[in-house]
Amino acid sequence: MTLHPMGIELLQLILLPLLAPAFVGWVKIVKCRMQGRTSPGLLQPYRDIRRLFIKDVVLADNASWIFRVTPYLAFGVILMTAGIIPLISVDLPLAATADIIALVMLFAIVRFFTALAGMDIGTAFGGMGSSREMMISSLAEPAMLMAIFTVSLASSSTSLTQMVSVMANGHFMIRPSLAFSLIAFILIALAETGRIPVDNPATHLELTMIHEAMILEYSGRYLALIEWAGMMKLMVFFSLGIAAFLPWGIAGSGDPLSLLLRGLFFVAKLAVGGVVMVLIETGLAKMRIFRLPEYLGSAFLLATLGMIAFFILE
Amino acid sequence: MSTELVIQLNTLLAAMILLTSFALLVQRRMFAILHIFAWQGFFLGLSTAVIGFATGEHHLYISSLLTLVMKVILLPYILYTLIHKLKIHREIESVMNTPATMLAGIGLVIFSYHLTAPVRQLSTLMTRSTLAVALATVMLGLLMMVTRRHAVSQIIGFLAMENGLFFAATSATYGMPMVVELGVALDLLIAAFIFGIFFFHINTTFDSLDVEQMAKLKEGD
Amino acid sequence: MTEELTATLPALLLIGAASLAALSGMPMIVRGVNPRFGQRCATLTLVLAAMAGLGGALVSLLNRSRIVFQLAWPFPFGPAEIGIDPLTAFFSLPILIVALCCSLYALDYWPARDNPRTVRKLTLFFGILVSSMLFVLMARSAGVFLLAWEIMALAAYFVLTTDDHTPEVRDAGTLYLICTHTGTLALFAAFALLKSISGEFTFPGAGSLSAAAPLATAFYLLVLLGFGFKAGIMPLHVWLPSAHANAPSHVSAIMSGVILKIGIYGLVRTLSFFTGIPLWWGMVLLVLGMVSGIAGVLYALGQHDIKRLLAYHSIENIGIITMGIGTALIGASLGSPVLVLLGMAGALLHVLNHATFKALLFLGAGSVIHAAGTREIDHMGGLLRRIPWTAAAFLVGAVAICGLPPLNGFVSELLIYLGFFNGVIDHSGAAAVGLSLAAPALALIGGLAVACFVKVFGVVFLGVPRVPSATVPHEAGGWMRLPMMILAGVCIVIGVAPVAAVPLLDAAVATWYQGPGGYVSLTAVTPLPWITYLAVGLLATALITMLLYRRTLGKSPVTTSATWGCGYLAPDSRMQYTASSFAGALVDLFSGVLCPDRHAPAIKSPFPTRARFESHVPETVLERVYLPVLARVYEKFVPLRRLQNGQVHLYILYTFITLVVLLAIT
Amino acid sequence: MSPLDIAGFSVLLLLGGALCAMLLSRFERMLVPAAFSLATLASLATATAGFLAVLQGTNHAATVAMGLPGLPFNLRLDPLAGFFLVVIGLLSTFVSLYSIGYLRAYLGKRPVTRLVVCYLLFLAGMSLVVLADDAYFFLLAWELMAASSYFLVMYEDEQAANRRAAFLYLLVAHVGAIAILLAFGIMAGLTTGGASFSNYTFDAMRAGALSPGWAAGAFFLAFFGFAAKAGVIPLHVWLPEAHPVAPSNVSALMSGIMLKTSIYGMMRVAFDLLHGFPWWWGGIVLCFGLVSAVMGVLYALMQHDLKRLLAYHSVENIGIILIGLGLSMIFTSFNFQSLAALALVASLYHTLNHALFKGLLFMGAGAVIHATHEKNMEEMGGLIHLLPWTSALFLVGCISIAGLPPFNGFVSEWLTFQALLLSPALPHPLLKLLVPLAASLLALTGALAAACFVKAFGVTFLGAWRGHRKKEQIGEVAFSMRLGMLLAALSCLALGVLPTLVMGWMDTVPLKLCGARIATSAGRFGWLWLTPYSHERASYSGPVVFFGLIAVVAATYLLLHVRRTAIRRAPLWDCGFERITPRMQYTATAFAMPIRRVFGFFFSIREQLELISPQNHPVMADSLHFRLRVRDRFWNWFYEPLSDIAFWIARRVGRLQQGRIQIYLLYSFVTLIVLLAFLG
Repeated sequence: MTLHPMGIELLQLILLPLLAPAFVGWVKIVKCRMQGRTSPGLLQPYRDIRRLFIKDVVLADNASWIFRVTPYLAFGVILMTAGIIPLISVDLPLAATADIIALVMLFAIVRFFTALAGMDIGTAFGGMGSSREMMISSLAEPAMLMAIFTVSLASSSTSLTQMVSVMANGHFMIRPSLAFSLIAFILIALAETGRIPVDNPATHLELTMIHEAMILEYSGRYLALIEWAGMMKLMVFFSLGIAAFLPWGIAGSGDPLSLLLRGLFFVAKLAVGGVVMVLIETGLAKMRIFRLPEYLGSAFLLATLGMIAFFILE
Repeated sequence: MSTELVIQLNTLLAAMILLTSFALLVQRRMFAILHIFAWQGFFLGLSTAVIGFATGEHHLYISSLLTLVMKVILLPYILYTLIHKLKIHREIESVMNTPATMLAGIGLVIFSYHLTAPVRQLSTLMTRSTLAVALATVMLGLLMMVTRRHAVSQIIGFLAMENGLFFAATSATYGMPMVVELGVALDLLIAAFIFGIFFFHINTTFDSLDVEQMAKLKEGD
Repeated sequence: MTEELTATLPALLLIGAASLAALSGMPMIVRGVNPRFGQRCATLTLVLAAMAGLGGALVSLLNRSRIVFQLAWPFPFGPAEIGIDPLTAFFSLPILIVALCCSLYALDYWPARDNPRTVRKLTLFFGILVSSMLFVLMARSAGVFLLAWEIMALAAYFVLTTDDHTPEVRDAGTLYLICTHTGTLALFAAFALLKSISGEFTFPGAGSLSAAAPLATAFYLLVLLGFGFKAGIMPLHVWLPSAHANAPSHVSAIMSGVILKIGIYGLVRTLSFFTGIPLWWGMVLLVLGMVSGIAGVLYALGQHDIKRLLAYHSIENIGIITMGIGTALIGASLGSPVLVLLGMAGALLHVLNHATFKALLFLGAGSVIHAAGTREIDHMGGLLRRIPWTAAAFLVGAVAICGLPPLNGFVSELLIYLGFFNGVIDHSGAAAVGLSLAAPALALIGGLAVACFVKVFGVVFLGVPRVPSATVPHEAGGWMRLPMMILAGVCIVIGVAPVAAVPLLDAAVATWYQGPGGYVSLTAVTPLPWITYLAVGLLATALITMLLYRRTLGKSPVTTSATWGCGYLAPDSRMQYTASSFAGALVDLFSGVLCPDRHAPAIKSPFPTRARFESHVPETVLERVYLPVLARVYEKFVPLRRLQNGQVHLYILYTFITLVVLLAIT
Repeated sequence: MSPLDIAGFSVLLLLGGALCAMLLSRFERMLVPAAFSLATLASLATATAGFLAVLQGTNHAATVAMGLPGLPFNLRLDPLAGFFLVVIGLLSTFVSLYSIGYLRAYLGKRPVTRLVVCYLLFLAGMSLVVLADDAYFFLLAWELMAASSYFLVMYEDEQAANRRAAFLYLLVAHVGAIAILLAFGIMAGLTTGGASFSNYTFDAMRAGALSPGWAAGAFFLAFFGFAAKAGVIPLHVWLPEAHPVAPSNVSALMSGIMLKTSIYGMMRVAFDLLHGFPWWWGGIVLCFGLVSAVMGVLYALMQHDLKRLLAYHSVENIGIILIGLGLSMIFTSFNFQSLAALALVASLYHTLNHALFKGLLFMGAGAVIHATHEKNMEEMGGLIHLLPWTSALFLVGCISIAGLPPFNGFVSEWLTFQALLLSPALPHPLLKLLVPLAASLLALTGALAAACFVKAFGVTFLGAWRGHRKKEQIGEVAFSMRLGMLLAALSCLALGVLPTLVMGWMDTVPLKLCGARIATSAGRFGWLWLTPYSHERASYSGPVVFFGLIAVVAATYLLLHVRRTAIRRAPLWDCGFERITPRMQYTATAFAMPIRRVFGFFFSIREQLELISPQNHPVMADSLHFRLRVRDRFWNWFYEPLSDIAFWIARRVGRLQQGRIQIYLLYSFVTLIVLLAFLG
């Protein structure tokens, strides 16, 4: 018996929002262990979201509809990407909706609206956050594209499912190009998801915050949605990295047992990825904002080197 | 080990050498530069050994050993003691800003690729594709000398250029004759000592190793 | 065996002479050697070398022998070759003669006793200069040529700046150095082009390259620039007046007499490579010659520094020589051997002649300066009675340079004139037009030269002293008179018996031109023996007239008294006509070219105050053309100086950019 | 009726309308609705003609025996011309509708007849440029377009700045026109070498063959000339000056369509008249495109004047169009026809899209200015509450131009990306490496454009009102204006959601120009999926994204609102600071600051901070003045040296003019002699 592709699609759509808080919880646990603190436990993010959902909403006087639509849009868009990125199967009917470039642009929509929402209230914080977010994204996007392009060179496709199947079925090769672009991708992912060393998600210190500054005025279920979307975004970026660079074990048939195994394998990869991220975050300090061009420049450099290495060496 | 794998391994090492070249270009801290330089030497030595293994040219093992001793241990050590003695291990500013330097570096790599494209088509050696990397390493070393203000980092740029030349020799012809390599190694060692003496002199003359100070030597208008 | 010997022996003699000349000054650099002894040694060595070299050159010319030696040692830019052929031998004649004379002259003119500081340098570099000139003539490959050329240029610089305490001398030396190196730069480019035309750095044989290639045109223009600077062809002559004026006189003599000719030699030699020469090459030289000749003599007219004046006459004579070469080139392009022969023989003979009479004049000028203590001719006067020998020798030189029979200047100018007439009669078109314009130009030059030397001789030697001089003028010493006599003798011999020079000229021209039309001898186309008859007749007539005069009228008493002062009561020696006033009319006529610098206060009241009149003809080309242009260039290139800003990494950057550009374009 | 007839009819309608408008200048109040209704109608006809022409894919030609004797006007409507007619017609329909309301503000304040007449002539001129089939007629139409737009820019001519901007525009336009004239001269004069007048038709140029050197000369002259009109950097300087001073409906037309006529010209010359070229032509076009795209958006980020900002974005988008065009030329030169077709379609699609969203944005900017009487966005804010329709429609334009799905800007940028990423197929090793780097620059452009429109929309419409006028005086704009914008916004959405259908329609254009079609590969999976090259390579589905988003957002909303929680409105939290005022909001200048710092090299920036402290104590400052001047570096880099040289030459030449008759006679004499020497 095999599961219908639409079923897997639905499975992924459900899996992502459900797993995302747990993933964030896992990262927090590892981080606390690393820094010698006691951890709040795997389920703490779930409890946070639930608490926020229950709370009432307080809106600023001049908040417009943009401010109110943004959380839904952010949540919805990121949920959609869960249907596009192959997490446990390449046989997704909706995967053709967007290739990897379109996927990046979908994230850009979220960013666009979040930035607008930051400016909607009319506080200095919101504007500052939006301004910095847009600067970071404008520098990160070229690097992201170069990293993606190197991967798509290897499989001569920008379609994610195609990339996964080519990479997972090809024979083993040492590819410096992919190594370079993987490092570049990690650097960019840290920037895009607002982690150390670009942004510190755990602080509300006015001079360092970027993402938090934009969503400072949110409360209640809006904040819950935004937070949840943020968690999902982190996980989606990890899944994207896994699909693009370490796709082994994603492709396969649709029978439930194998699906379950692949799901577990995926979770294991995620867990390892979380540890890697914690290692990076613990090892580095938050950067000054105007050091970021250098940081993202390095990411661009690595991605370009990856592409050059592909042409020169492979 | 199959030939396929050897080629891939060599490719990987070439990529690492390229990466270290870029790291040298953008790194600001003196000791970090030294470490990166040592790593570059390490990859170079390893690559030489791998080629020696694959081609059966056994003198390459000696070259490899020589490289490892010279460039991973001896030269970094000499420079390290120098830096310590002269107390110059603070951050150093480069002339160009980092992103611009990186872009220039990328441009140079592409340029080297363009230059070596005809060679790649003609050559039948298995190392032919790394020639572009070798040339790029030379260029990046030169670029490092251009963009740095500090005499020590300029010297490291110079040594990185030499690494590139060595790599070019192994990838273009499977290494130079042994005598030449020994001679070059000796030259490098002597060069390092001479540089040391120069540093002392520059340091005592200008009270700094910043080569911008040397603009004072210019003939006045 | 004997044939080989006849070819080798003169060549070895010449090479020996050159080496000996180089060694002549060597004793001077030994610290312990007494400079007087050293100077005598050097002179003796140089005389010996000159004798040997003259013998070798003459034999080589008469035998028309050619020989090339390839030096065994490795040399950059291909094999090092030196060789002797008639052209080399012919050009070495003036060198050896003038060097011999100047070396002797120096014994009294620049005695070691009076000049302990400079004599060592002067003597040493004098020998090296002579030697390097000979090697330039013998070089048969670009490397050797440029090496010898550069040694020559530098040695000339050192002898030129002998009196290096004077700022003027240093300035003149710097100007000379700049000009000569600009020329050398052009030569480097030219020889690089030659390599790409012929494929090697050794000199190709006469007529072995085609002049049709575009590269050949570039080569021609570069050579013209390079050798033109050396020879002092008109717009490139700016270094010449000040250099010649400020050097010691015997150095001026050798510079003006010989070094300029090396430039001519270079031009002649490099032009000999080509066949199928286009007409405009010759026309360019002809026009340049005309310009140099006329402008040179005009500038000379305006001068009142005797050595500057002579220096401008060198430009004039170079112009005449250039016109001769131009005529020869026109002949080559029209395929007319007669035209080639007349033009080239005239030019070559004028080379020899100018060397002798100009050296004579400079040596004479040296004696005059020695005697009068100044170079300003407006301060001289009446020297004829004080220094008769010098005056006589100077007169011979003056007559010769004016191109008057029966002295040698006449012969060579006659050949060139014949060339013009021949060309005009036998050919038509642009060549005929050019040549028919050249003849009156040459006549104009001759006429102006006569005016100029009447001025010089008249003002310097005739009349009475204009300024009371500090020292009583005295006749030059024996070592100074002897070389002047020798040179005057040579002038007279060539003037009276030009036939003697015919085989030499035939040989040299035959080496140069190997184009179509075969070979014609000079005797066949010129009435040279007639010159001898004429000269002998003239001398005889003069002699007879003088004897008759002595016999009949010489006994009658002659009274001497003061000049009649038109009733003016207090005539003064300062009321004589000066050099400036003599030339005034002509200078005014040509003021458009000369741009004289005149300070003439108007006389207003009936009882005028003291007024001072000054007229001076500056080096107009230098001051009106070169210096403004250079100033503009300097102004425009100020930003470029920023490139040199002392920053080490920028210097590395320059290297880097060069490397990248080179990689990109190759 | 053939499409050409329809197009001709619409042009005649416009010209006739212009004539009547001149006669009816007495009745302005009637003139405006009548004339613009006529323009709407004519534009619709134009669009229809173009639509049909592209659909049919055949050429319609006609010769009109007008003009000079022996030089009849040649007209031709082929798919390329048809496509541009659609671009022209579609946007001018919307803008004409919009103008009915927009011009009402001018009525009674200043005479509008001139504006109306020039507007109609301008529309006619643009259509004729596209329809012309000979060099003579083309240049005539080109001049009609340039002159009428000059008068439109000059409309409010009482201000010196406006006159200066208009003059600059005229100058650049004519320098460009001269270059185009020379290019046509080369093509006409050297194709067959003869002196016959019939060489001036495009047909003769198509048939002839030029030597490579002359072809390159002709192309680059034409490229330079068209680039001057299109505002390609460094010839863009007139654009940010002229667009803000023109009435907004005119700016919409100029930026939306007029710039596109030069894109049309480039395509016509490169692909049609001069077939066959080396790859470096395309390379140079690509480079110009990249520079224009990146620099255009960077300069746009520094603007506070809403219309200036939009003008710089035109530079950026022209750059993106040129990237596609250049790439298409590169592919063509290496004989990759289907890839060339893809790149060309990307370029054309962006042309259409840019016309629509830029028109929409200019109309929106016009509405804002109309409502607030402000141009500087630092003096706006919070308009989303006051102008709900305008702000929503403007937002659509912003999303489109920022290249975000599911709107149309995304589709064409995505196609351009796909074309760029197909470059590894090229045989040239250097191009393989460099073209992907160009893709990264395009990504940079896209991200910066998003940042710029966050700024534009955020500062103008969000937050609180900063201006001096009373909030209550500001109200929503007239219905016809909203209608024009709404139609444009709907077109943006439609083009973004249904790209497959559009590409199927316009397939004849690449078929004619590049010899390949892409609709078969692009639409292989039906209208739902866009697979430009092959479905394994890349795919995108506009409908799924659009409807999926709506569905997911709606579902989330509904799910969360099963249990309604109360929403409490509260004043903005002021961090304990007592009086929070609208002036404390983040400004546009502040928003752009990080990017200004990062890319500071490209601007000439002068920052001044003035502290006014009565007690002479820096801490107790009374007020602070911050002045910032950001200038386009091209003035220093390019134009000032150029004008210096021009003046230098002019001074030298001026010496020739001595005022003495002998000297003039001498000139004539010398000329005569030179002529005789050369001709004799």
